[in-house]
Amino acid sequence: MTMVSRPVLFGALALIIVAVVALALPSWLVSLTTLAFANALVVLGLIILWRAGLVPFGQALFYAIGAYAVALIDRYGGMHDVFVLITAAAVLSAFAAFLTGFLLARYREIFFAMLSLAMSMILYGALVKTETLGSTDGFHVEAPTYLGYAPQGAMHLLVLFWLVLAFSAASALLVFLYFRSVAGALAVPVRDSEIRLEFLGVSVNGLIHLNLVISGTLAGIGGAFAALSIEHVDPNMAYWTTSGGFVFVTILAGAGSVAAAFVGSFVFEFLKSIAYDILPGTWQIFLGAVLLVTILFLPEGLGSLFGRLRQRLNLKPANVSS
Amino acid sequence: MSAILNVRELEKTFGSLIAAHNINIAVPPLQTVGIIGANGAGKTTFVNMITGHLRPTKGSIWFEGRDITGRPSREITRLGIARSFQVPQIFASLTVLENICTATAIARTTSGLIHQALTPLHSSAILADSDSALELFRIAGYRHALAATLPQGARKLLDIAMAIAGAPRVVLLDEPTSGISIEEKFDLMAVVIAALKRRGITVLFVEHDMDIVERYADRVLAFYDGTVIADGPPVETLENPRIQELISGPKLKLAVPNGRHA
Amino acid sequence: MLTAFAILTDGLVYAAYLFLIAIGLTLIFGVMRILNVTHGSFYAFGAYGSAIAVGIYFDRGFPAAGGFLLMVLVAMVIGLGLGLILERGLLRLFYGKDEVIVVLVTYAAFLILEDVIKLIWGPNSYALYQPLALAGTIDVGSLVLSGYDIGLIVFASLLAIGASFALKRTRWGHLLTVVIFDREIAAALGINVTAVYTITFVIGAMLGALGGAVMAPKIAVTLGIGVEVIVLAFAVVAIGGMGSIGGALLGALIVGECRAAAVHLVPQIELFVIYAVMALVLIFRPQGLFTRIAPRKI
Amino acid sequence: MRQHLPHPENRLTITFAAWFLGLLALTTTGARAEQPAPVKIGFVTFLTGPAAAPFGIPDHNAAELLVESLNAGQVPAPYAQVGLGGAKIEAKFLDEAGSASDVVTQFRNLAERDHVDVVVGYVSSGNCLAVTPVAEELKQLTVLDICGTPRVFEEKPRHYVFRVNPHATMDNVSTAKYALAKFKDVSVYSGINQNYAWGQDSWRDFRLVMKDLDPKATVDKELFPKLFAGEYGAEISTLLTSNAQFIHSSFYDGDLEAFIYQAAARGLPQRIPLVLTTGESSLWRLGAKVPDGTVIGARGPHTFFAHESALNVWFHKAYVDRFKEQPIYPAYDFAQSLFGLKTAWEKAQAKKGGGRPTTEEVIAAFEGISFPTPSTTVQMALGNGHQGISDTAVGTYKFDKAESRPEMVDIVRYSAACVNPPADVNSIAWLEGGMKGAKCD
Repeated sequence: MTMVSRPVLFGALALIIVAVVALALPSWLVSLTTLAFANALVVLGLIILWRAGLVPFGQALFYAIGAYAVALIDRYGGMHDVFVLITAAAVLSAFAAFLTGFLLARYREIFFAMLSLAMSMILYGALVKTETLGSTDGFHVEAPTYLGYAPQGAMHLLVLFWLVLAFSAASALLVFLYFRSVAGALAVPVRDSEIRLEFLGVSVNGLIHLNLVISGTLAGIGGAFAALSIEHVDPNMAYWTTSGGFVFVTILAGAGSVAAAFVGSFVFEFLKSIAYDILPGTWQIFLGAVLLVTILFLPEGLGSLFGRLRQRLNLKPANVSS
Repeated sequence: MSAILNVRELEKTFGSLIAAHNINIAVPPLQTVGIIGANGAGKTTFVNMITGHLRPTKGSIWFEGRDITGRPSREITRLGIARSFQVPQIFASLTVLENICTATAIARTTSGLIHQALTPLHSSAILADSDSALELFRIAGYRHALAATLPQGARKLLDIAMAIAGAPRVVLLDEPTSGISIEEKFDLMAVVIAALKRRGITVLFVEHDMDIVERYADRVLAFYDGTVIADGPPVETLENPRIQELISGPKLKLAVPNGRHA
Repeated sequence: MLTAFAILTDGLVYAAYLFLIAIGLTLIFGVMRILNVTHGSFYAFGAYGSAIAVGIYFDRGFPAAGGFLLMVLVAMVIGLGLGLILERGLLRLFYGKDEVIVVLVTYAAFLILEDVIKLIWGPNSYALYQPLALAGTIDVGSLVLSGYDIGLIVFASLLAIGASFALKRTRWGHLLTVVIFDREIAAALGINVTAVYTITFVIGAMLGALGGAVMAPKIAVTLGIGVEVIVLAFAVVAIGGMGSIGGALLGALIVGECRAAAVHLVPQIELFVIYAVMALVLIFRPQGLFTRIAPRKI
Repeated sequence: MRQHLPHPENRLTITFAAWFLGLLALTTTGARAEQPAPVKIGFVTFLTGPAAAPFGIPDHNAAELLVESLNAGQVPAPYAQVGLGGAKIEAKFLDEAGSASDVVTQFRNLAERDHVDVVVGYVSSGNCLAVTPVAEELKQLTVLDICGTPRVFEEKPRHYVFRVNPHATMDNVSTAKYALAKFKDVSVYSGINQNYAWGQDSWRDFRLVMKDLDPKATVDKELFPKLFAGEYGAEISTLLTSNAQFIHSSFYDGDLEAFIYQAAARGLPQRIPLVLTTGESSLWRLGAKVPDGTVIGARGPHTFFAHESALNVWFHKAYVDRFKEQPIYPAYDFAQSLFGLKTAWEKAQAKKGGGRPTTEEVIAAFEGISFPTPSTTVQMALGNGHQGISDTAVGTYKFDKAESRPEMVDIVRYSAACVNPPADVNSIAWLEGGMKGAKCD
């Protein structure tokens, strides 16, 4: 039992600290963190797939579905309550993941990656074609209400941040527990021997389908929050470079631990804004170099740092993908 | 007494190639059947058809009076037929304990994925079962070793231990001693057969080493060219000169190192 | 009738372009199992190199034929340089790592090279206009075909024939085929896989640069031309079958003709016709049109 | 392994060091009391990617040139005063490349981390639409630069956001009028535009105007190749089989040049003349490649179309001397944006009798003003005085072989009131409604 409760305890502690610290942070940092955590939800989903050896180059499909769901309901649906919007985004992206899952779950390795890429690019094409939605210009997303409460100015940033934080914590906990469930623990075995799993009575495609739906839903919620935090949506959210960015962060974070997704995503957004700031003309060199250095020195990603830290504090290592 | 496994006029063709032809076998419960035959005689094809990895072209397979012909392997596994593999199918990047725990946990959550998603992997019950399984197969010593680092013998044992985690009634072992040094073979088979008898499991095992077959099988099936050319008690079957010539001929070839066994 | 003919030829021209950008990618994937994102950089470097070198060459008024040879030469040199640096200096460190990790490594290298291009050649765009003019035109009814486009088709076909010949007939080709078929066996047969990798990557880089070099006269060589090429080439290779030259050719033809038909008949769908084709092919033949999956042996 | 690392490692450490030093410098300069304190302006434009060459670089060049000249007080009247109202301009450049979320994040950083007084920039309409609400939320004075979409001020009235440069509507109104006058009784025309918002909007506007002015004219081919496609073989054949009297295109730079090379090689523009709404930006590079007789627009009366003025002479000379190349319309657009801001700033300062004006005061002064620019005179007429309009001009291309330089003939000027919707009229509605209230002379 302690094995579960200790990391959870640490997580809860970190959560409270961050939530309080936010009050003192400048608002640019708050909104940067909001966006980072929104994206972290997508990364969390990618980690689930990655543990099973799957890397989609088209996860932006669900990200964009979540974002546009929020934007469209907010604009045309006449509903502005954040919980309605997020729920809608979650349901729609889950459904999309469920449908596409019937195809995707049959694929592995590069073929899985390419098929998901194709699917997201088709959505991209469709969005670019819909001039009524502003085509590539996209459109503005009005600030939502929170159960009737409509915060103003800097407060509205904070409230959104806290909400994202709450969702992140909840998702992190659930995924954490999922990793410790039988189905969750089967991810690594999938990579090692699908045959053995089939001959133990497990439907590997079914298992992957489940993981796809979970990660798709997370991506949808992430996209929803991203839309609310950027206050704008455009088809670029479905473009392959967006998916590439998420994979980038996933590698940076590593499949090592749930917390890694959030730290990794924050570090990435932060590094990016540094890069833009000091190397306006050549920030890509900076990002590329960071990625290379990470893969070289932290092949297991930032998550592995926690692992080492844990050993320092001689805690029992969480047995995610040992 | 009625057979637990019943195979009628089983046939498998790959295009023009006939891999199995007119195979009829009835296996009574708790029998230990040795399957012999040269490479390509159709042994593995036979095993693959029983366990649902291959769909027979003709004929039917009955398990405990139920027709299981052409059912998917995971369904057949759930019904109670397990198998092990020439190349052990274990989870290389997990420890031995995690391997067996996974198998046990799956066996305890048969009602499907959602059930598995809601059941924690580490429960004392699962740990207890897993430990007893490791004891039973004498690999408790490797408990925390990475499966990838195991010696071949231990891999074979772990593979079989995982296969029977779901308490099957029948298990098929595909060359359990392949790639094992002559010295170890007998100890390994001793452990395996003892364990399976203890769990009251009917065994069919594919084997090239005639001494092993003679020692552990109650009955021998000799495959040649996709058909069963002999079916009877070990001693007389193995001493039949025709069998000798058909089976043992290739046996010499086995002395030559062979890609599949390396 | 004229439209049908136009679709056919336009499709062929586009297919030639696609094949030129895909062949290097598929070769590297086939041999090294690396989905090489820097292929876009090879293309861009090739385009810049040829736009500048060949541009100067023509400005000096040297004989036309030499200019076209120079394009190939430039591609060779760039491919050799970039290929060696990347394979020896970077990829080598990541062999044996997860395929996806290696993709990410090439992605990182691509990001860096994007800015390196800017540092070397600046943000302005370059144009290599002479070859199109020199190649002249061919009139077919009201349709005027560019001689250069016809040249592209011929060039791509020759490349395809040459490549398949090299693979089937030459000793080197046989080595490659063995490595493609099974690396373990190749190593067991005493083939120096490391050398094979280096040489393959360099050849792949040369082919990528070649694509850029011969496209340079048609496009404005400017920042970001590599990005488009990557996904396009991926799609073609995925459709044809990863790692198969014939596949790349088939994929290029299918995509080329589909796109041409779309532009002429239903311009509305041009934007995603390629991905629709890709999705369909993957759905019905996951391994692509040209490769067959070996049945899993247990 | 080791020997390959110094490169990225050093870069990392260096960049981190640089960043912290930068921060340090930033805070100290903030603290140091200068007389008067400099006006911090964040300039955002494309420094990387395909949009850098056509927009980002001329934009950035103009900014560099004007900031220096203004700080040195070398700009001719009426902009002779140093910087903005005597306060030197402190420029900070940012890249516009990246996703909308990157752009918005960077905007927030400018406003709240770097505390700039004004943000000037943005080329992409999508980015303009994305940052505008944020600017309003952060009460950040922002002058949008090159982006063309009318939606910015038509979706909602804005308070903190201005756009000096006229929006894209007038480009297609003027080119359509010009095309109809040039090609007598037009009955069929075709269009090729990039498959994204800019191309789609341009084509929609152009067609609406054509419907108003020449109802009998029909569209033959309408093509939307992928943005930055580069290969236009199929499109060109399609157009070659078209019986159109002219071909409309809002292509720019890379795509335009690629299209011209491939089309010219196959004799398309020689057979069917092109109408290029933003063609001006590529003329200097394309030179003789563009066949004479091509109709050229410049998104305003810039470069070839600029009105004679001391300011224009100075700007053109200073730019050419410094960068050894011709200023194209994005450079002029930037000049307009900055001069608009300067005018408003100094008007506000004068109004309060000296001293640094507050954002609110600048906004009050900005709304509705009109001011001279190198090209023409801009009037902040639309969107409650937040959106500028100006006259514009269209011409026919002619390559002067003797001088071997592009030139423009048969230039026709259109007054601002003729090609822009009246205040508080949605531009699409205006076009659909037959351009009511247009005052053409």
